[in-house]
Amino acid sequence: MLEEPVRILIAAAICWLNFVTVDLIFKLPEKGGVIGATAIAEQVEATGGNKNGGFMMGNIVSSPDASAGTLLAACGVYCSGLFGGLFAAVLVYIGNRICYDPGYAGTTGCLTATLIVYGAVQSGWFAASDFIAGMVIAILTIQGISSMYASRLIGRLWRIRSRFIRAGRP
Amino acid sequence: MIAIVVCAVLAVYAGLRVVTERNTMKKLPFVNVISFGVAGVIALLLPHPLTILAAAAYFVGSTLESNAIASTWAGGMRRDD
Amino acid sequence: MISTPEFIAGMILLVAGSVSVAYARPKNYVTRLINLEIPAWGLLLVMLHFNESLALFTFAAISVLSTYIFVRTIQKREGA
Amino acid sequence: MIDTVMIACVALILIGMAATIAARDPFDKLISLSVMIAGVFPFIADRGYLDVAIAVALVAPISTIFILMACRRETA
Repeated sequence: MLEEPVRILIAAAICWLNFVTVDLIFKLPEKGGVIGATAIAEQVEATGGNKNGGFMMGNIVSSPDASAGTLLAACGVYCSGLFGGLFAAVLVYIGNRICYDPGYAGTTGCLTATLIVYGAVQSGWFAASDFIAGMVIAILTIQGISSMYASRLIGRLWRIRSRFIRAGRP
Repeated sequence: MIAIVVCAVLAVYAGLRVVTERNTMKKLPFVNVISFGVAGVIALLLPHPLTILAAAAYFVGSTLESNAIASTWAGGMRRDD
Repeated sequence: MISTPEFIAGMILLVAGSVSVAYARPKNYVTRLINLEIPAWGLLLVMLHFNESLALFTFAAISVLSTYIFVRTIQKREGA
Repeated sequence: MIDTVMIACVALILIGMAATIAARDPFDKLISLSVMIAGVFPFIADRGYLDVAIAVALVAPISTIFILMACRRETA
């Protein structure tokens, strides 16, 4: 087992890849799900950011998506094993329904994160508490450092994703 | 041991950013970081099967609050009188 | 053992919140209503220090109910 | 509870309180109030009252929504 700060940083990278991939697959940067997300996107764009990145930031703020699913799955695995992660997926689905959202992104992100975290704990390289701290660091890089640069980064990723889907399906 | 300190310190950092940000709508992402950190602190404080329900209830409640504030600020909910 | 952090923080919230309700800066009802939430959470922290679990439940429910009644009263008065 | 976490939660409560008193706009005051509420929850969970934490976490947003009804009436 590695030292604890190194493990937390590696877990942060894994969590970042997980939730950004799931959010991009479920097209969160395409449009604002609720009207509050659209307002946040307009304010981010007015201060020099990208509009699609602003849509994704607004969607993360105003309903529990894959990032919340990753955090709660890590909490569930930390508290009560594999069953806790699956129970967290049910809770994320109910929370999405409360916030007027279809809730596929959150549930899918929670299930994949449960598999990843449980596998990492079973392999003996990580502890489940590393993934909780890693997810907090991962969400800090999207929402907490600078909204301008984070939204431009997500906008660039969204451009790659949208080109990929037009080639596949018109 | 280090994990819970990381969660708490990042929550305080986001709190300071909320206070110093001027634009009302751009405060809400930092509030989201605070609720992630506090949910992590709640889950790491005592490992009990009911803790996951408490963390999820706090997170969903905080998200619903941000959603209501944002949509009221944007004038989304129409009054019917 | 009177000096737990819950008790100290709760007392600070009670005193500062009460003063801010009394001398609200934009002098309208909404400001006073939002400032009234601060001593409510301070009282909850003080109850937590004395391990009053049932009081916490009752107080949380009654706080929301009183907020609803205050909001309805304010709307009635401003509409008339 | 570890001392650093305890100091961080007290700091979160005091920051939220000061910002709530100092802000002028109702929406800014509500956002600062949610910062203050976030600092209260680790103390409830640390005492072991998880049922109280769940109940308070589900009840606190309803209070904010009621206040928003008054804000909307005033600003419109």
